[in-house]
Amino acid sequence: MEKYISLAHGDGGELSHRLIKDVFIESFGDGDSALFDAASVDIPVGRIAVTTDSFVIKPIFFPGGSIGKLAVAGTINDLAVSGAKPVYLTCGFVIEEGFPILDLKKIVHDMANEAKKTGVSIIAGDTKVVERGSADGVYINTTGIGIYELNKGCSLEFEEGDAILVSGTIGDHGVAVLGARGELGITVPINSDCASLNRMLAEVLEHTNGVRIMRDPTRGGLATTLVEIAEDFQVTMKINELDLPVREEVHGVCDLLGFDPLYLANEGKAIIIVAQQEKEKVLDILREYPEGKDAVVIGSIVGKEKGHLLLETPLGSKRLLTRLSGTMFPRIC
Amino acid sequence: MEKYISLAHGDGGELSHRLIKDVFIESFGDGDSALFDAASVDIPVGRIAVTTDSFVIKPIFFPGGSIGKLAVAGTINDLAVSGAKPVYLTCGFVIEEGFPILDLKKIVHDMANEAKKTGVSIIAGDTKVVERGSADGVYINTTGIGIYELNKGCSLEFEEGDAILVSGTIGDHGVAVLGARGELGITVPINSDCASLNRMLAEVLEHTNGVRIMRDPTRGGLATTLVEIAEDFQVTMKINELDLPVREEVHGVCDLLGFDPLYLANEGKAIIIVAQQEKEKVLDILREYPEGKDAVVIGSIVGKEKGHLLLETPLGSKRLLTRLSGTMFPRIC
Amino acid sequence: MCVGVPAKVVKKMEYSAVVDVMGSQTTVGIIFVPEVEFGDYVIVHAGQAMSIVDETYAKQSVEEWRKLVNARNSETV
Amino acid sequence: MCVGVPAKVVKKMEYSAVVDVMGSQTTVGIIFVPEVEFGDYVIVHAGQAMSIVDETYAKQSVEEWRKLVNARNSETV
Amino acid sequence: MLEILKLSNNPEICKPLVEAVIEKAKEFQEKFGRKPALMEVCGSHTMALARTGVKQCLKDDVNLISGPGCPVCVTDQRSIDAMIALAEEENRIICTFGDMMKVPGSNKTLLDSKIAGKDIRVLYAPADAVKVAEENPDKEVIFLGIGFETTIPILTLMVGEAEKRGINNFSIWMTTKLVEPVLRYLLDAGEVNLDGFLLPGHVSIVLGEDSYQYLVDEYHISGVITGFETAELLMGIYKSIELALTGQAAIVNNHPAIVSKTGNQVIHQWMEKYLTKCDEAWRGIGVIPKSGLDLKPEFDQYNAKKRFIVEVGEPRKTKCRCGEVIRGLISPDECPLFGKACHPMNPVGPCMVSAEGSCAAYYQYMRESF
Amino acid sequence: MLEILKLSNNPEICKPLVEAVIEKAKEFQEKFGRKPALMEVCGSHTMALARTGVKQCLKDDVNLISGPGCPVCVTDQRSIDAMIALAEEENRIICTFGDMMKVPGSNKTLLDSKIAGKDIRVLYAPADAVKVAEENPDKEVIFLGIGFETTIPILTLMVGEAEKRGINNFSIWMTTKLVEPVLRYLLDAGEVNLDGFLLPGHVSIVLGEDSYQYLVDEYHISGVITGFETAELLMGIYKSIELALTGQAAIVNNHPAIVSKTGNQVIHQWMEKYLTKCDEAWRGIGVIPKSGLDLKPEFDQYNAKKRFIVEVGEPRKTKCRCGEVIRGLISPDECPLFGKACHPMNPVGPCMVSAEGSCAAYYQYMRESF
Ligand code: SF4
Ligand code: SF4
Ligand SMILES: [Mg+2]
Ligand SMILES: [Mg+2]
Ligand SMILES: [Mg+2]
Ligand SMILES: [Mg+2]
Ligand SMILES: [Mg+2]
Ligand SMILES: [Mg+2]
Ligand SMILES: [Mg+2]
Ligand SMILES: [Mg+2]
Ligand SMILES: [Mg+2]
Ligand SMILES: [Mg+2]
Repeated sequence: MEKYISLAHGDGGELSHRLIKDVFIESFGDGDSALFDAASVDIPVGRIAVTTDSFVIKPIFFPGGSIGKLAVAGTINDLAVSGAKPVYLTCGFVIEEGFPILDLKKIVHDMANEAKKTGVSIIAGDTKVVERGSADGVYINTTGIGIYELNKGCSLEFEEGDAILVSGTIGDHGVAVLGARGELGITVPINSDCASLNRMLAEVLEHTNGVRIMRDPTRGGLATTLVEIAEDFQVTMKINELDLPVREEVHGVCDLLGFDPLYLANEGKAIIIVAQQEKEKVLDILREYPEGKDAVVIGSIVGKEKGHLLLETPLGSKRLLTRLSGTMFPRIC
Repeated sequence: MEKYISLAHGDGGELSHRLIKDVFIESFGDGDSALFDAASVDIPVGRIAVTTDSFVIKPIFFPGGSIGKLAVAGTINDLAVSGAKPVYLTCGFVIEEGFPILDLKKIVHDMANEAKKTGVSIIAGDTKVVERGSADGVYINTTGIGIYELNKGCSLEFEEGDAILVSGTIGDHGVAVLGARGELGITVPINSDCASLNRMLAEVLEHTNGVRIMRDPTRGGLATTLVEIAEDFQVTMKINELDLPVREEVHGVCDLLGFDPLYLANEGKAIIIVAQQEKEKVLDILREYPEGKDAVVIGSIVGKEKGHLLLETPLGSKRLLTRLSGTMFPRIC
Repeated sequence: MCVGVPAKVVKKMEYSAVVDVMGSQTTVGIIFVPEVEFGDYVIVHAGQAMSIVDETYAKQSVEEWRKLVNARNSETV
Repeated sequence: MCVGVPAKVVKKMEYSAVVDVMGSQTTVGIIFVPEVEFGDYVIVHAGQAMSIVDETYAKQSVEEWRKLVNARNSETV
Repeated sequence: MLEILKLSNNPEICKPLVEAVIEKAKEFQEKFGRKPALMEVCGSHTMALARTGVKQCLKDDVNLISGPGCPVCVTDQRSIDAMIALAEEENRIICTFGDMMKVPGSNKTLLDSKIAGKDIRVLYAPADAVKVAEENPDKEVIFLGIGFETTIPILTLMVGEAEKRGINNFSIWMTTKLVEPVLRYLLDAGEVNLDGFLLPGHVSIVLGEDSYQYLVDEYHISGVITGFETAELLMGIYKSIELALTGQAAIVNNHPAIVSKTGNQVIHQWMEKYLTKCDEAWRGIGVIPKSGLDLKPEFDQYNAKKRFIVEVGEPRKTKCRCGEVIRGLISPDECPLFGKACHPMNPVGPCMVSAEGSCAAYYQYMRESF
Repeated sequence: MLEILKLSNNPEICKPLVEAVIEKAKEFQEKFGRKPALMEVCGSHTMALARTGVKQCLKDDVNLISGPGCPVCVTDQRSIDAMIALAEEENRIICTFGDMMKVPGSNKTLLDSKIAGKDIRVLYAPADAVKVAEENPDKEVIFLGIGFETTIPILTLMVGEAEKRGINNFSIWMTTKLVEPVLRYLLDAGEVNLDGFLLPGHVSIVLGEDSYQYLVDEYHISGVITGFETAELLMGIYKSIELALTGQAAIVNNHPAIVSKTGNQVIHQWMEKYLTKCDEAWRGIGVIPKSGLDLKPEFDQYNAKKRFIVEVGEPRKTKCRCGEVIRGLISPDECPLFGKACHPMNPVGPCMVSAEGSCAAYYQYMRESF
């Protein structure tokens, strides 16, 4: 087989055919659906969850994962936080001419692995090749379909006093990827948190009551995600700076580069807002999982009109947090 | 609003938020699902069809369409040829820094338009921005979900004598796009055939019997698509050179540039293989639609073992057709 | 490389001409056929007009084919 | 621009040093603090070590805070 | 060291310190019938005071005024326009600190130019600009050299490096600023009444404690050299009020762990070798004689202002009141554009865009609710 | 004209013509006890005979042999390797016809180099190479100038254009071939028995009908100048057999609409101005004296062979039998690699990759089933 991707791998002809056979079907394992324009699959219940994301991360391999693992986990998490059980994934590749086929195989392997671990099937795919200089290695879109198996979900109704939880330390992914880019000249000793959270979140939903909403604070970080919830549902929340779980290494990098961990991307974390009286139960469940072992309460809902996010400083003063606004971050997801 | 896309439009923060609000929700019209990680939609219990494709066409605007129209029609057609009724679409954008927001709006408008015309809803989206030089304008992934409404579909069982139909002239898209690229210095007076075929194909399936398979001969063209069917289902088919519907203009361009219309992409054509006795009925239905007015029979199934595609020349001799093999076509889908 | 289709000159410039090939148009060099006129058909190779088609001869060739074909057809009948 | 975190020198080269900032490492210039030693803490600005932290003074500052705090606490009690 | 760092932000230390400051401030208020007024003259102080909540906690008791401490903010509009114009020419690579990217020029920003395809690079370590020049010998590489005394020495290192490596496509567009001339300007102008200065911890590394003696001798005003952590900030304020209460003027080094009496002598040598004083135009102030540093004539080849001619028109007038904010005459929320037409996504003036700008600090950290 | 074109592929015309040819061929077979053997010496003929099905229809009655007509296929392996090596250097743009991209060099192909990031451009109109040079003044732009008499004149135009525009970063790597010397070689070698040549329609535009007289005078063999459409091909074959039956040698112009008696005189002038005969190495044959054209010494600056030194090792030996295919000694399917190790996706020799190569034509158009 060829060593590098050429334009002919994307022209729909013989080389495309072989690439699909040797790289994708080999790993994803469903020879049949490659025969058809569309995959045909069973859906047991009447409501489904659908999400899509493109992944353009640089570098494509980083401590703790790769664009492949990320592309699967990222979409699984979007389904999981919406209360659905992820069942099917599609993937669309845009590959730059000259990309090493060995790297592509590694990526596809990571995808297959993560899919298997989490029990989802990759049922359809597509490959396009663009000229050298018209992409940066490889971009992957994944679209996920989930089903609502439980007959309870997130209530999306909030009350004053509801607890805001985060399932672990923040900023790990952002900092690990910035370090891996090399450009900043920093060696960071931590891994991306990239992980699929579906089983953990499903257990939370199944075994507790009063979950208001779940979210994965990816691009834009914890602050941006909370601001979105605050605005969308017109609740005011307060989080405590001292309670935020941030690794020392992340603190160090942020200080060196002037970043704020509140705005750094996470790829294996969930925010859960839950009724005050259920928070310990949720924490207990989260902490049973390796991905949730650092779960903590970081704040609470303090009001129901304004749609603001407040940060309480160690001195006890409060300040308003807004969305990430135009910091020029490199591509980290 | 800004005139050009910047990296900050893709960082998940304030500018991303506004772009989604002002460009996507404005056109796609579903404010609600943008609030959630995943869209939640109803689906009749049973079997669904799922397909995904990325679109990397250059130029992004071409006679007869745009990357937006193409991204919707292309995915709708994949669902339609598999016998499903397209209902939901997701879209993932990868945009190059510096891309004009006005162009993005036009593209999104085209998508919304085509979706509306064909009765599908765009329920989830994603936007990533990459540095200048890491993409060529914009790439779009669409993933489609269809439902099997009819209780009949393509049989995927073939018999000797089955007729092979094509719904109109071949090569129009490929030639129109090559012309629009400008690089070849050729002015081509025809439009891409880019169109959604779902209603037409649904009628064929509903009102006739004996449809064996339907396919849309996109990348790789008519020949590659037929070779795939021949191999996948181990049937030998013969098509007649004299019966192939090819516009004179397409002939002319092919002659000038050394291309073969059999391998040029189509984006609004279907191949239908149907029982011999039903072919007239199918033709009648196709010809009622503007997209099917040039539908013709181009050949038939002649054997059931070898999995070959034969072309009969005007002299009556036959030759074997294979997949497109490594011609360096520019990006046309 | 094109072999067959003759290109019709639809606009003549100094060193180049716009030609029509079954409806599509392109510009070709005419340095090698300076005498070419509007309406002439030319044979194009790699972007250059190499020869002007002599339609009288072309028709004669067709007549030759027809003669041979007719001879056979009458034979068969 | 960093303001607070002192960086610990973990490797000294001729004109630069590798420093550790809470576990992450980076290389900084030491042209302005040629006397810096392995184990010293430095204040870094835009990639250059500008000053060596005098730990004795640092501890004195802390003592100052504590005194003020203790004074207040005993007051309150 | 890390324990000290943690202590310096520990609420058990810091909350009592807040109380101590407030108590001192009340004492001052009782004695003088008004709140003590202190000015910080360092952008990092502005940011740290806001981010840590110190400013918020003291807002009823201490009048903390931001001075001309942000290098981007004090840069004259014509200078900003020139830097943006510089990027328009072909075959140039502009290297800059990230803060400059979104500063509004009269017509556009550097970010606009980058989006339009110009080669403009944000460097984390400015010294990398010399490397960029070495790797792109057919391009002119220009570093936008803005900054106060902390950053200026680093510019001299870059010139030294370019000299050493024999690179001749590298130059610096110098628009640097010095602390002393602008403090003198403010004191001479007498527009703002102050009881003391919080002196910049980092600039003082370079200058040293003794360099501020003119404040005491000529203006009879105190200055406390202050660090950036919560406890350090609070102590700096505490000591300033304490001094003001006594009526005595003095320079106090509240950051002795990193600031010496005479400053960093190695840095002084570098600066003397390469630099000479020059007149500089300040936003909202105008030209202050000898208020900046330029490369000495023998280094003209590294001086972008000598290598390139840039023509800019009269700057566009806006309603931005950065000039007054910088001079400490108004607080950001007194600008009628603040938070309305002007916010970080659409900054009207540099004070709203720079990470150290007063308006940005105020917008990001001082709004409890709107 | 378009009606004529349509007629030339109309089965109602062409099917009777096939019958007429077969009848003539049977007549020949009766008379001489063997099938008539004709050689086409034009790659476009090879392709057209295969694509239209003419070769297939006549396979039992006429021995149609492909000669050395594909410019890529006849190029010596060392020459191919040199062109690929040429692309390896920095700051070069290689321009070429698409056919060259996948031709297997001893170690790699131009396509491999392109995938690895070299700037290699396929041009539809070769004259664009001069434009590429103009737009990239800091790069050396080299056009790979392969071809027979139809293409060679276009190379002279490119030099003329570069001269006119004063472009001095443009050159051509000349490895051109002439028809007459190789026909003489084949006839002198006597390895293949022929009853006539199908002479190339396009080359003949340049050369003219009279230029082939040496075939009759010196070798007593006929040649019929033939077009590329189905009816034209069939008439060319028909007339060739007819001549062979009479035992007379003659040159017949079966394509008078575009081929004149003396060829295109304007083209002759261009070629005389720029070109001079040179020895050329042919694949499977070796050097044939004066079998190619090179730029005259006064145009050395446009001659890539004079501007650049390329070193290539001994070509890698393969089991490819292109040399024999080109000389008409074996048909592609007699090569043991054909369709197995060697196919268009993995061509072992140039004959499998060029659009005009015999092996490619055979593979694409002559396999009814496998
Ligand atoms: S709020 Fe904006 S306009 Fe007003 S002074 Fe600050 S930067 Fe200028
Ligand atoms: S089939 Fe392949 S290996 Fe054999 S002669 Fe042809 S090109 Fe060479
Ligand atoms: Mg399809
Ligand atoms: Mg999503
Ligand atoms: Mg996501
Ligand atoms: Mg999400
Ligand atoms: Mg596809
Ligand atoms: Mg790249
Ligand atoms: Mg598909
Ligand atoms: Mg498709
Ligand atoms: Mg998304
Ligand atoms: Mg581009």
